[in-house]
Amino acid sequence: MRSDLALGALLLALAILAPALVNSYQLSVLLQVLMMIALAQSWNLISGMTGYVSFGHAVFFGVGAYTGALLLLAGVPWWAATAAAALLATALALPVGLLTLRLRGPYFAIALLGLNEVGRMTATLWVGLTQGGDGIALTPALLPPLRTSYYALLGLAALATLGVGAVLGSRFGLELRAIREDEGAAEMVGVNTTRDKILAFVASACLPGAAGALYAFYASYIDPMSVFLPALNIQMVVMVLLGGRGTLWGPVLGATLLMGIRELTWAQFPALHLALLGVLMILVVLFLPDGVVSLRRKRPRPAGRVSEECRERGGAEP
Amino acid sequence: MDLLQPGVLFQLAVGGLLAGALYALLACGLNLVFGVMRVINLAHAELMMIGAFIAWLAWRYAGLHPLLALPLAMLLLYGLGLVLQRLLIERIVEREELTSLLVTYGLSIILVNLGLLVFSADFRAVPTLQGAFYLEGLDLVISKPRAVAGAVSVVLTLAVYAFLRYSRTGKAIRGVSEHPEVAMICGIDVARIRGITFGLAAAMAGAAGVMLSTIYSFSPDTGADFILKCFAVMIIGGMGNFLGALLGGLLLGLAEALVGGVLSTQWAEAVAYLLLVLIVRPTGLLGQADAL
Amino acid sequence: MTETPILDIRDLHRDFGGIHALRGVDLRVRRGCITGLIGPNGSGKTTLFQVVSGMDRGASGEVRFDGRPILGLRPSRIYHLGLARTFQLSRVFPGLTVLENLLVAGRPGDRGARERALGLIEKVQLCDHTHVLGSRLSYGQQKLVEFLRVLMRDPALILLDEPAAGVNPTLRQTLWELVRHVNGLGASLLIIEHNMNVIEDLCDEVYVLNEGEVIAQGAFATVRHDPQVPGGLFRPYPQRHRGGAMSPPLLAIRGLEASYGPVQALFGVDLEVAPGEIVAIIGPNGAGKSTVIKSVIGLVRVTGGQVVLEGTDITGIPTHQAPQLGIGYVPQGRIVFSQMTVRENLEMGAFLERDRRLRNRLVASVLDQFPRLAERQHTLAGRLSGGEQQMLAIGRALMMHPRLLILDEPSLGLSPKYVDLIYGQLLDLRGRGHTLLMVEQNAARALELCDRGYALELGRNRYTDTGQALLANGEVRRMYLGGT
Amino acid sequence: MNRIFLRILLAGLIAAGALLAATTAAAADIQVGASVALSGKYSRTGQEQLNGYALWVDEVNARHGLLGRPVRLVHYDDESKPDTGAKLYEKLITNDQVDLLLGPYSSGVALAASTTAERHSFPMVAPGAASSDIWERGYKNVFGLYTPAEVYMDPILELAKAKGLSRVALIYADTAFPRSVAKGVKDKVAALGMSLVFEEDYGKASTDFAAMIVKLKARAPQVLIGGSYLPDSTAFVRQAKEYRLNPEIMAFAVGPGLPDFGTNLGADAEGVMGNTQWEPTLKLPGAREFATRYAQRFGHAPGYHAAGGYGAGQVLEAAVIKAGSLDKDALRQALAGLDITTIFGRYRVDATGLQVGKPGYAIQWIGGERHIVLPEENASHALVYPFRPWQDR
Repeated sequence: MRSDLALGALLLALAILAPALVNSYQLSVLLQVLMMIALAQSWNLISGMTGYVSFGHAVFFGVGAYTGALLLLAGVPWWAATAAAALLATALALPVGLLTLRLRGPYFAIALLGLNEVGRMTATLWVGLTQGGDGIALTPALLPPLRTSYYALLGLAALATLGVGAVLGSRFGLELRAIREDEGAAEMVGVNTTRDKILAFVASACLPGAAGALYAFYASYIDPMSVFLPALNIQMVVMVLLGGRGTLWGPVLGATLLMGIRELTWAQFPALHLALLGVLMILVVLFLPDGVVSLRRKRPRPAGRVSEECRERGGAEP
Repeated sequence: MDLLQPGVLFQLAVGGLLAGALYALLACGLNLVFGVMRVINLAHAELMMIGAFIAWLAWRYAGLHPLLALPLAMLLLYGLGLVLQRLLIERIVEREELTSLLVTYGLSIILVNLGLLVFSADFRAVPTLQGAFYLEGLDLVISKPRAVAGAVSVVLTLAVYAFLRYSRTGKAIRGVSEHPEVAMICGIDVARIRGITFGLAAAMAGAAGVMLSTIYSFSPDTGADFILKCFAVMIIGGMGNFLGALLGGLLLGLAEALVGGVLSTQWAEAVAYLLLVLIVRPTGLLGQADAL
Repeated sequence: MTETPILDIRDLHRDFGGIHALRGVDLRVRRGCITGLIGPNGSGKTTLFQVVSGMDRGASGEVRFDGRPILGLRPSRIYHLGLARTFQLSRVFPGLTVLENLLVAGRPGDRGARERALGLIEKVQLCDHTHVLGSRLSYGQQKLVEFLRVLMRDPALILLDEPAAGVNPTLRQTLWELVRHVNGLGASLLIIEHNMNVIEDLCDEVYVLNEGEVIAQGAFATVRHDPQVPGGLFRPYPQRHRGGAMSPPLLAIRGLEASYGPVQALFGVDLEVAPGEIVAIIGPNGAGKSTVIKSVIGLVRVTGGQVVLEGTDITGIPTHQAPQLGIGYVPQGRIVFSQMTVRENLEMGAFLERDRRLRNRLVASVLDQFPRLAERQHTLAGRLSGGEQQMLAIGRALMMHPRLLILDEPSLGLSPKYVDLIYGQLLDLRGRGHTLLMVEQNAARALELCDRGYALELGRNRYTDTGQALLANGEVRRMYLGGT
Repeated sequence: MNRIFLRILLAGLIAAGALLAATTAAAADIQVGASVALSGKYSRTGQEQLNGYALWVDEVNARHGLLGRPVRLVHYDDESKPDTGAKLYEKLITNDQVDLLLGPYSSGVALAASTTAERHSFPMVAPGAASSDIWERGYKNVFGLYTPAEVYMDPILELAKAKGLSRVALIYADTAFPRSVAKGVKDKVAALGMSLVFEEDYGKASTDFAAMIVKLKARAPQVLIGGSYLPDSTAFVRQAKEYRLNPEIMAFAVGPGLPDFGTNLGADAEGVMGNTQWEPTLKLPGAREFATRYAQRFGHAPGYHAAGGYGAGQVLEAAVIKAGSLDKDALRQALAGLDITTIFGRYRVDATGLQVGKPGYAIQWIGGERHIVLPEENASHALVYPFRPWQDR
């Protein structure tokens, strides 16, 4: 726990200093890494911890992107637009969660896959609001500077990681993991599974909403295809799996590795790098189901200490 | 309004049913695999695209008519299906559903992007079947390629159904689908049957691809739209229910055509997605929703 | 006297699409009492637990816990009211440590929960396993942890579903002591258990469930002598080993060991079947009866020992080769291919026969033996009655003229009329020279029929003799067959 | 803390550092940066545009370079995605520190990439983008080359008006460029006093037009205008034939301008009209020679995307020469005031950088070949009118 905090503080310090050390392209690469970390942690919260695999989290990203862009155009400051985007995504997640979280296994995955498409079609067909396939172009005058976006996304990524860390160590996290292991048995030992799942789902929708808005400010142009992006769903899944689902650092590591691999491969193998992603996905699922973090040697907690604690207590009891 | 004239609606309905037959052929294979091994093959539509490109290559470089390329494509895809089953699917059949979703998703990304690498994102077509049948008395036009594709799809789907229903191997497939353990003690090699099933489904996808190549322009990433439609079809017809998928396919085609006619083509595309979300109806699919 | 019972069940019904799992059950658990729930397999005991605990919300009737109706509440709500349960097959959280498994069940925000969990862990001497994942525990340990888990919040009523099944004798002792301890602290318990010694020792009152109905209730001594109670409810036997197959065996099992994942189920079972014999394997639930026969046909992983069929070692064969070797198998629970007709089901039994005409002849000969099936040969198997389905399952296994026919609980869940019918068929089969190996819960019936019987307990041989000798043996009668 | 995890992290940081260092190598060459789609849905056309750039760079170098310095092309693949495009222009400007910028392919990517250029006040010559949305945002650094999408169909609509037609049907794909075309068509139809009898958009991926055509037939349009790309226009014509949709004029924005339109449709392409930004047959200085050299180098005839790429290079070259330096402000001024004719046609922009000098050309498939038919002074073949009904073919 303490070592996690230390590592987190180290990474955060590095990330805070980064803009002073790199040029703006490198900064924009880092910005995307941070965005991916935030998204991966969100996905981790619902799918990594409860085992309900969402193939449609991009819908919250898309909703956030459109909310952010439209509000910005309407003259709302960027930070308020971002907050509103997060709120709207969260508000949307509540009914969606109520409806879909009763479905198990592939049904849930398919329902959310469909939901993403519904989101995309809505953005396409509601021309009056979204300008349809024209997309929304934002002018630089309205946009926050790159560094500001960077720090905002750093905040999101840190918040997401902190949040996952807090949940992991909490009673709530324990309940979520119990749901993943055996939902029925969890219910039977007093876990209100419905409430927990919905809470996790709603919480996991909030950050993609904010990230979507910040993405729109960074990219300056969005259209339905580029924000309700099925490939984004794949990336969230792959990052978390690659790193290790249900862990604190897995998504961080996974997002960094994935973006690193992309940076290294897209220039060399333009069309191939997505195929390589697919290969990676299969290999990880088949041979490293617990992700890269599982490679670090699992040192069992010193058994002696625990049993001593146990025995001491035993001695104290009459 | 002129669009709601009976003649127009009839015309739309016929076109929709023909398109729906193609969905049915594709979805039946997906459903078959799901029924036998509880694996949702997210790469199913990519197998279809392989079929379409086989038809295109055969036509472009050997001048082969798509209807002649059909058996070739089915055979090649059957083989590919066997190989994929042996290499990938057999390893994940008994693992949690997430695993199979992810592995087949990975496979689909690989196939799409290799396709883009080899064939580029250019749209191709195999314009060999041309023209239409004009039924003047009914004031009805039936596109020839669509009619052929629709007919071939229905015939193949029914043929596979008959195969499952009456042949020895088909019965073995149904047996494995219902009770794998009992099938085993009847002397059925379950792994082999799974291979045949996957091969068969791949061949059906390949056939759908060949038919698709005669109707639509396509590129390696065309499959993505179809897999979602397949899910919609499975949900209408019932997961794992073969004839249900046939019916579901026809219904989806019909619904798309009518919505396309009355509203717009954009809305027609949304039909399938809206149906996908139907999965969340309160009782859940197959009434399994609240079972703990 | 007027004190409300902690659990009060009245006229409880549960149907599963035409199958009546519970038909008007009335049951009361008195405060501070340990109540036993016994009955043959399939009598509805576990269904009752499912309903009471809220896992199954499809029942009708009335269930009151501590005076308040709980039917239809969600399980977590019921748990919070103070009613906890365990599962027949352990459901510890495999990915959580032992400590976490307990903490999940604790009161949210309870700072003492950790202390309490550690105390419980210590009580059963699992200290060294505190941070071990549930999946890494032995099955017995898993059952134990599951029991500890329900103790985390001092429930007023605990439902235990065969808590000792699969637990080794030492841990078992610990477990029963814990049960007494908990009871001493004021908890009431309702326990499903097959070991009658335990029931006799622990329970203040016993309910006997059969085919979804309470057929007897009262003190154990009373219930035991109730003529309504079937003889199949027996308890462990003294160690005794005698007799073997007379002629060279068709099937010989030597030192068989087998496991389900990490859980070892058989610890060196020996068994022989001579040609033309009917051999029955009897024993309580969890004795490993079904595991023995599943090991023979490769449905369970064999980890040690040997299975020899007519001199050929067939240990660990792939299941689909069983029919080729001349083994026919009738699975538990009359499993037929419900979407196929009777005739097609039989054809599936002769799947290996490629010649259609030959196959038809085989079907015809089986239909000759089962005229009832012949009448309904074009009906979908799913529409048959339970007894007919069992007949069909037997017919299917006979299609390839097996040298050895293996049956897993052929009478399970059948009405007495059909049990008679099926047993008649089995006798006929022996008359025609078939060799039969069967597992049977209904020990009395099986011993009447069989040439020899093997009694298993805890995955080991306990008693072997001819069927008649076992039936005639006063000790066996007293201990195994209900003492009549 | 467990060391292995830290080590992985450290290794990652070092690798990232090395990567960054490797990509920031300085050069004495003049670096021209561009990112175009080499994968994804625009990969084919993107590649052609890149070929045009590459050919120009080679030829500039053969002419002793720009300002006496050799020119080097730095290019990336934007995967047909706007955000990747934005990121890559950021990379070109700040990381590679290129001296000059050429634009990406497609209006969507250009919309995103131009914002990056604008942020850095870095002038960019942008072929491959025709949607005038790009120039409606008050940017100072984006200079268009293509005839704007809004006026694409003007010559054809004027022709229809001259022939006395009035019933116009409009269909278009739901993305930035076709929507711009459609907007122009609607304005022009109104201006000419014709009537729009049908209007519907469709998804980018849509190639099934049966329902739409059934409806169209019921409205009996005389002029059919499609704001389309290649696959949809091809599919539409095939299905129009099946359903015997017979307007007097059938015209599409992008498809008919490409050779594949004829390859895919064969004889059915006959009579279909379309737009082109450029044809080798145009009477423009150097166009024919360019076509020959291009074909020699790349093994296929150039489409207008290739010519646009080459022409953009020529514009940039002229601006650098006019400015006499690589200074951004001087370049911007030069590009804003330039009025030249390249192999691609005339270049002259308004105050926003929108192309206003280049006319639109209408083409028609005649005898299995593309011919420019409008405006008449550029025509390589006389217009074939009206569109021959399908059943008479």
